[in-house]
Amino acid sequence: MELFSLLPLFILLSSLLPGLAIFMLKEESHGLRTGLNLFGAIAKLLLVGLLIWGVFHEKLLELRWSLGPGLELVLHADALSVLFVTLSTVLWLVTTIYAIGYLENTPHRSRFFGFFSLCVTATVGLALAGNLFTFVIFYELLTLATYPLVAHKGSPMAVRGARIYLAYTLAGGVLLLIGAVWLQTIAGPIDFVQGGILSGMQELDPWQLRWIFLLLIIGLGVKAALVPLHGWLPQAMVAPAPVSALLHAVAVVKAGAFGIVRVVYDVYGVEFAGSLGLLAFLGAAASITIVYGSVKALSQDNLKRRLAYSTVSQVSYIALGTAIVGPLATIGGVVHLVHQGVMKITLFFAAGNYAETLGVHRVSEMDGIGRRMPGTTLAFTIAALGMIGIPPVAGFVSKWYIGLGAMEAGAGWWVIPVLLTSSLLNAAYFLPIVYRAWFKPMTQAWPEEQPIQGRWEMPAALLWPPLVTASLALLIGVFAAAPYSPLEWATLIASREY
Amino acid sequence: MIDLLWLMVDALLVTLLLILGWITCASTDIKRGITLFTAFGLLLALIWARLRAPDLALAEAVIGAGISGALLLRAINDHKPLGSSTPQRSAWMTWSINLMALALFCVMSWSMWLTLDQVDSTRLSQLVLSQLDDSGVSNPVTAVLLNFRAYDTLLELAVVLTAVLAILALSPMRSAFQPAGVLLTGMLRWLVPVLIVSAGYLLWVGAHAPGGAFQAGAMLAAAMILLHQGGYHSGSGLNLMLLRVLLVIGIALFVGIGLVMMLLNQSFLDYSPGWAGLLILVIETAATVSIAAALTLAFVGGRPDGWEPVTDSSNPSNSAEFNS
Amino acid sequence: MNNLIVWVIGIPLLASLLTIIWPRRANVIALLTALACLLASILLTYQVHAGGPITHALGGWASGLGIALRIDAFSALLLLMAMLVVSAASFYANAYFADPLKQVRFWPLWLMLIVAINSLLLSGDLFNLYVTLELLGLSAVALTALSDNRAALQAAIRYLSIGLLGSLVFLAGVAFIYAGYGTLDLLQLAELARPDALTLVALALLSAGLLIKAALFPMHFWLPAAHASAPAPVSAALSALVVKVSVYILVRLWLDVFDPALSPAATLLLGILGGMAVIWGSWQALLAQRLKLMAAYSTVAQLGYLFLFLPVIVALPAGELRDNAFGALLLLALTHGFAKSALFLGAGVIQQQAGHDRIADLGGTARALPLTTFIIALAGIALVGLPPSGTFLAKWQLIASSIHSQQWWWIPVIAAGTLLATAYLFRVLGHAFGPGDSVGKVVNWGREEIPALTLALFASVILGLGSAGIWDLIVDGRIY
Amino acid sequence: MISQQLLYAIAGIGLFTIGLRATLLHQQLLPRLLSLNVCGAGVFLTFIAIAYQGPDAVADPVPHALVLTGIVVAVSALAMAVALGRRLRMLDDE
Amino acid sequence: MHELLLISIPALPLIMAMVSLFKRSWLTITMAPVVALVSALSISVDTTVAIPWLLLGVHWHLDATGQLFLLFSALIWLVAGWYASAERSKPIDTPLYHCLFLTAMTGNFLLIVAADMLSFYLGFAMMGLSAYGLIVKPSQQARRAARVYLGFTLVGELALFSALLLIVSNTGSVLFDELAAVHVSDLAMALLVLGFGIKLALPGLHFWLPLSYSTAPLISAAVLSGPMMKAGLLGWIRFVPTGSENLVDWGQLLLVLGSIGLLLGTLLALLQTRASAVLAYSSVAKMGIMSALFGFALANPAHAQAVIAALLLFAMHHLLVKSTLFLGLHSYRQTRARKAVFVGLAILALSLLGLPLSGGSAAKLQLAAATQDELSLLLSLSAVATTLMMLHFLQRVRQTKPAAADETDASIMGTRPWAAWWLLLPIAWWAPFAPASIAFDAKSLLLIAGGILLFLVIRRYQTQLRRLPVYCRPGDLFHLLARIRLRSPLRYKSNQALLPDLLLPEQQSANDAKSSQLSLTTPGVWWFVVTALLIAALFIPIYL
Amino acid sequence: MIDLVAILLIFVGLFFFLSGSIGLLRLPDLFTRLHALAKADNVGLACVAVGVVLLEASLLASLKILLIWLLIMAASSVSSHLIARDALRREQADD
Repeated sequence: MELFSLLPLFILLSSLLPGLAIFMLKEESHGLRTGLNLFGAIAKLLLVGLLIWGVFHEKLLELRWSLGPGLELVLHADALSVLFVTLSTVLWLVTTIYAIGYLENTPHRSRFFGFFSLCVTATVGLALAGNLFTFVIFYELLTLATYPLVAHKGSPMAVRGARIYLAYTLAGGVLLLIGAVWLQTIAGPIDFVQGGILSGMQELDPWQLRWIFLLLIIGLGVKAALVPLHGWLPQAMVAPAPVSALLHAVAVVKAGAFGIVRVVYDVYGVEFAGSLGLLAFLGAAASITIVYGSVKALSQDNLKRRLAYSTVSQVSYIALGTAIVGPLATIGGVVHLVHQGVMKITLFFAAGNYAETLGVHRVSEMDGIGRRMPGTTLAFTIAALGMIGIPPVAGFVSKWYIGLGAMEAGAGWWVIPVLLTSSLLNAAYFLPIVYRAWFKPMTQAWPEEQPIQGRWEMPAALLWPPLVTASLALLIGVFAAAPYSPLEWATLIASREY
Repeated sequence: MIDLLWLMVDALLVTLLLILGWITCASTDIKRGITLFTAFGLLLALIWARLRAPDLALAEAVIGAGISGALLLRAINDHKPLGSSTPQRSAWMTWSINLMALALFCVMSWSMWLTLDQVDSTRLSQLVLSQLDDSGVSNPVTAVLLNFRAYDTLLELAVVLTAVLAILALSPMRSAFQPAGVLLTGMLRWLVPVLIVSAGYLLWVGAHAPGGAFQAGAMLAAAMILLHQGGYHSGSGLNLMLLRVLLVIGIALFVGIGLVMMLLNQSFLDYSPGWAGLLILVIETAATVSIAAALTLAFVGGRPDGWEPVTDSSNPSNSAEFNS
Repeated sequence: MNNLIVWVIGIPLLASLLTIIWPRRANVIALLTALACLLASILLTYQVHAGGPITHALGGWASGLGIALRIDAFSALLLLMAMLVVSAASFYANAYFADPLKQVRFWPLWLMLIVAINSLLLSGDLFNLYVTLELLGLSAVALTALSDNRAALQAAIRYLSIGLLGSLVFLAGVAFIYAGYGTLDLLQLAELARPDALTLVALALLSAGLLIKAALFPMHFWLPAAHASAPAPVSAALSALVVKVSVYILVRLWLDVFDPALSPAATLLLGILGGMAVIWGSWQALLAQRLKLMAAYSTVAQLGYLFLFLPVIVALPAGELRDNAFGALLLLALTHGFAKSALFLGAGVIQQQAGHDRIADLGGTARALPLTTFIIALAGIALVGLPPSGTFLAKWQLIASSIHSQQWWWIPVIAAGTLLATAYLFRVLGHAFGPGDSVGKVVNWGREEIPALTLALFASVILGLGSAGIWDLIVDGRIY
Repeated sequence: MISQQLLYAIAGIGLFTIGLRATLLHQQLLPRLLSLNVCGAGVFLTFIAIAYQGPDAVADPVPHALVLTGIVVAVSALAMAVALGRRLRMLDDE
Repeated sequence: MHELLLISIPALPLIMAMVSLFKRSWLTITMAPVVALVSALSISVDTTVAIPWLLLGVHWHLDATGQLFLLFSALIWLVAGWYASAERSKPIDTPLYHCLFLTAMTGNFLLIVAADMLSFYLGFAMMGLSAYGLIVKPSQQARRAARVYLGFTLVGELALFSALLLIVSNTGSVLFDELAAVHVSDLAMALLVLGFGIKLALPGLHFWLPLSYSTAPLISAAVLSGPMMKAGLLGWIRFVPTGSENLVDWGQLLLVLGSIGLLLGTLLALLQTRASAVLAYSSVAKMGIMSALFGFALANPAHAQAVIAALLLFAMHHLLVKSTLFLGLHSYRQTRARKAVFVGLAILALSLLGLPLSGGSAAKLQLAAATQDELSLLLSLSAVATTLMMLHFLQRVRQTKPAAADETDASIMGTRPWAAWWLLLPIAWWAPFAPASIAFDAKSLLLIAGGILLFLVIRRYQTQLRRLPVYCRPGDLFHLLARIRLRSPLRYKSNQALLPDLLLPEQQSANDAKSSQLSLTTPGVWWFVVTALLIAALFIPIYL
Repeated sequence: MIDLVAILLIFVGLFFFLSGSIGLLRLPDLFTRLHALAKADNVGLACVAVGVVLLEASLLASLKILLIWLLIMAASSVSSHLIARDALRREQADD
């Protein structure tokens, strides 16, 4: 088989094999485990680089493996999947470094990093999935790999949170499965085809397609935390910081959003979905989630829970972007996939640092934290500004494109108010944190303060990741129009979709 | 006229059988039940004879009535109800089971009545009789048992062996009987040789007349049981290895011959033409011995001491570490 | 080796005899036999794949008179799965029964169980099925009674009495068939079958007997007690094979032999019972306090799934769609076999190390017995039907077939079953990951855990990825 | 008039249902075993009734062989059940 | 070369902001405005530079208005920067303040040089948000003022954002020059008015200004009132195509709003007790006039260009004077030589009044000429109002106590800011006009005299008005609204997940295996039922 | 003729069997019943055996029937002795 078509498999293996190897390691062998982790991450990064080059030059990157009649495992790299793969690979590298620092001298690390790599394998597999069947498989694998991570601490709260997480995601998974099977029975094996495979088939009964779309969206909506199905996200905040960083900013939540993008663009085709009146429903759900998530975030005092609700609302931008028919909105939705990932992961890193170094969990305890931990708070501020949509940082770009796309598609009259209210609400719950951190004097002593060793406010492995991702967010924002930037890539995707 | 008479006899037999069956099942006192059951077995043997199935009559008499009866009688004191009155089933439950049983009876007999006369009644008998001569034996039942459907018999022996293995695994031997009165020992001294001889006779006659391995085996077991009851406790003196071989010889020979035949001819248990009769006899003798050993062990109730390699402490303590 | 089909039955039978004569070396004999049978079943499956179904007329007699041993794709794959489970359980038992007393009692009965399973899978004659069912029942009861405590014995007695009743009802069915058709060979029956009153009553009796033995929903009361109280390798074999084999006969009778006589209403009834079994079994598993009891109830549930297939297969038109559904039924049976035996073996390890298997006190198991927890997790994935496992593909196909055959109502049952299965499985894992140290400091790789691991891997990974072979074996490898 | 064959067959079915009913009703092991044997006898009777070809003709040997096997199987099952009951009683006594 | 300079205008302060986080010195804070000043003077007009890869494709150019704005804003940023670097008191002398000072400067310069709407919006947002850091002081009251400012700025920004969306979606491109030809929709116009109106403190949107100016450090107030405020005006000039006809009614609206703003500003200014508050309200008034003038330009597009030009000059003049006044007030508080400073302040006030021979009067003349005397009433009224306010201011200044001892150590005050201020004075006096073009105008002299007279009359009555109602304190409307506590609508205590544990039941005591009694009856019944159903099901097709 | 005598003998045998059964039902306690059964049935059996021998021509068959009679005689006597002894021992144990 031509080497290039094996590339997706190599990318999958580059995190699967180290993961399995780490499982075997004994608890004490730190060096080997860290080495394996980093080797896996860097190897994957290089392979993804090759992948980008391949996709850019229209090389055929596909691998098929038959599991039974009509059940084919397909790994296929197209522009959309490359975007998501790059995002998860880069952020996995950063989060691994952060996790190594964060979990210093804690128990069960082999188990943690094993499942950590499995989770990323699942995410990458999900991104590279070539047909709906493979997508459903990796979607369920992701749930499996993330359950032990959420329950890692083993405290009753963690186990309860994990259980609720599992209940939601598996219920969603079952609905997705039923939808996928139903679709496959009436329309044959569903391959992801640019412009949507169903738009070609006219003889299908529209009402069945609507019901299937509803099932698929509910199934994916659980992970994408659309409103009624978002209950698990705040509960899953009991997980350790790197977990909530990678999973709830990049892997799990994005998997759902990515799924929605795939279903709308590559299964139904956006015009066909529009003609069926599905996008209005999706848009409404997304808008409600955006506003609801922000409003709920207002009232949360626990920092990570507030970030969780903000994730709930931010992820629905992607859904909103996909719900609007038009290249610009697509670009906005797809690019937000990357931007939100980068910004949210910085916020979670920062939250993790606050919890780890000063034992600060609640926003009310964050007075004057800027002085004590300037680096982390700077990163937090940049990311927070990005989330609100202030220009230099990446968040603005996607809001701008979604807005423009909405105007262009004539849906501006409800999309713009949603964007505005959500930006305002974002500001309402992010700026007080920034304002407390920088401008309020330190009122009472920190709950559990770790002494400062060495020159920096905390160990390097904990300090640098947020700074790196914050600067990444800033760079993506500032150099949005640069050749290999996510925005350019999103435009490439949009151009191929329409 | 004659068949009217026969019909009356049959009707009498059937009603007697049904009544006896009903009483046996419905009896609450276990002793009464078992005696009725033995009587039921004997009546059934009579009916087999009436229905032209002499082999079965023999087998029923020896195994159905004899051995089963003996086992049950021996087990009576093992199963004294623990004094707890069994929870009475609600009337509704009993009533519904009776009704359902009746309905099942009607459906089954209706369907049997519908088809029994249309179907040509010969079924497989013509086929068996036509192939009888090259089956090596003249008694059709033995031919079917040990040649045509020899595989069934093999598995049946396996079933017996499994039952015995379970009994051996469960508990040690029962305590032996005290030596019985002089009268019984006297009779035994006469009766046991007669039994052994007649068992041999039954085994031999099986080839061309009703008889065969199972009836002979059961007869032999009856002899052993009588000895056991007479106080000749064979537990201690018995050479264990011999007992093991006895248990195993029946199936071992059967399978051995079957495999050898398979290697010679093209399928399992396919006796080469001349040898069928002899081979069947060899198998039958081995089977008789195995069955006798098995049934005796069943009656005796468990493994003779020394059967298990380690201390035969039958107390469940050593299995403490290994509860359910 | 042309008539492997006989050696598969002959070898364990001879071995069982050998273990009686030579008790000290029983375990070596048994292990060798298990491996030999495994090898034989692999070769057999290959032969079936290459040359199609094999028939072996015992004693060389014509099929009506004598008994024929038959093997086709369906029975070959089940045989292969059985031998794999049996070999793994044998290696596991070798390490599990530390006390030589137990070893001596265990091996002969265990080999007899193997004989029963093999002969049942290969038998092509109705009365022979009765004898093998009886042999299976007795050896299963004997093995259950091996754990020698009050609960086990009561369960064994109850299992024996209901098993005997089932066999007798089956025998009555055989009698009716013989009355109606005059022959006992399944292949001949398949040709002669006609939907008249006697045949239907006979089929009803046969099925009623088998439903008891297969523990379908209302008649499942004996299974949880028996499987939970039996020793671990035995309950693994019971759940994975003994109950499964009775379902095999039922499916064989309903789909192959008496197919023309079938009515969709009857299969619908079985389907409904299957659905109730799925829901009730999963619910009880969720409430079960002990791990093995939970596993037993999950067997009841998983068998329910097998029965769900019947109405769907009957409703589908013959040809590609029906073969897909049949392939999925087979895949589900195989995967459940592996997964359930792995789960029971894992539970056995926990039972021995912790001295109990109460789910509430499983705290710290993940730390003390990491490999066993991994095994239970893998088995759980296969039981629930999550992606890497064969069950996922089977459920995918089941939903697809039920949509094809316009029987929508099975889908919510499957969904509810899957979710309940996740609930009771991850309840266990939740406790295992939780705090506590009731299992003490055990982190070694016991010899016992490796066979369980291979079984679990078979269930969730190998069958998940390599299951394409089953479907193309089904297409040409069927006798009927 | 109904033939002997049918009479005995229906008698057999009768015994079968009597045994079945009793097995399900009895609580204790021994009465249940009795009923099981009666039920078995019923089935065997049906079998032999089918084999009966009238007073003069030779009866069909196949059912005879089957019933013989059935009887031996029944007795081994009985022996095992009795042994189980005895072991349970021994455990209860301790 | 010119492109490089043009790029350096916004880039340099940004770099300096980063540097200032680590090393604070007067050099870092003043170098950027100096370069901007030099480039404003040296770069030839209409040099444009396009950087495709930065942000979403960036276009910068320096046109005439931009040059004018850049020149004077840079001047003020320079002097304010000097003051800030010399300042030793706590809130200003921190790296954070310097960094935010420079970021605000970056935003302002970017705003000026922006040729495309996105860079303009980026500049506007940076300037607005970083100004928050300049306002805030540890005191609770200052923090509240800063919060109010932030709220308003955010609303303003979002309004601008949506206006941008509307405009770009129908013009298709982001450049300003292509904007002129296109008709701006009413909704976009309303949003623009709201967005920049907040910056220009139109009445109703103004109460953040006095609140923050009166509590903020005076240097920040200087910068805020000067370049930042005028940015709002620049925004209007850039975004609103003055030539088109359909904006006439918008023009009238602005005219009315402007005049109301003037009256309101003046009235409240007179009621204030603190000097900075007076200055704040005078800015509100002045901004009122400017928006009125802009409205006038919109109202009659014929001679919009001339009016805009005059308005620009007037704005520049006001920018210079107001900032210098604030800086003067700051140094008045700091230095012992209060007399000299007071004189300086007085001179500046006179220039603002439009005393003949001063920049103010020249601006007024220009305006009168441009508006063909249609607004003469308004202009005269503004002259009188300014006089009143300035006099009141000077009176207030005389009464302000010197700041706390540690802030007034003159020695450290050093000569540099002192000298810078005095240098700035003449420039502020003459501002955008070349000295030659100043003509003598009797009419304005008369107005000033009237104003002084009126002031004296008011001063006599002012003693009775000692107890002022609460809403007269700076940020009047805010205090009214403060009573309404805004409860967050959805704050409910339980943050349980939507699906509590009902899904996963805990340990119910399921009875152990029910095998204790061996009964088969109940299961037997079930078995019978199933068999009966089976038979029935099998028989259905035959008899149906 | 021989058949007539045989049938007569068989009827006499049956009569003895009947009396034995009636004795079993009517007699009050164990010992008397034992007595009745053992005696009556043996005699009955003898008559029936002779009757059948008369019907049955072959020597071998008659010898077998004779052997049967002897065996039953021995068995019934020994078993009734055992039952009586056991009942006696149990009665002494009771009082």
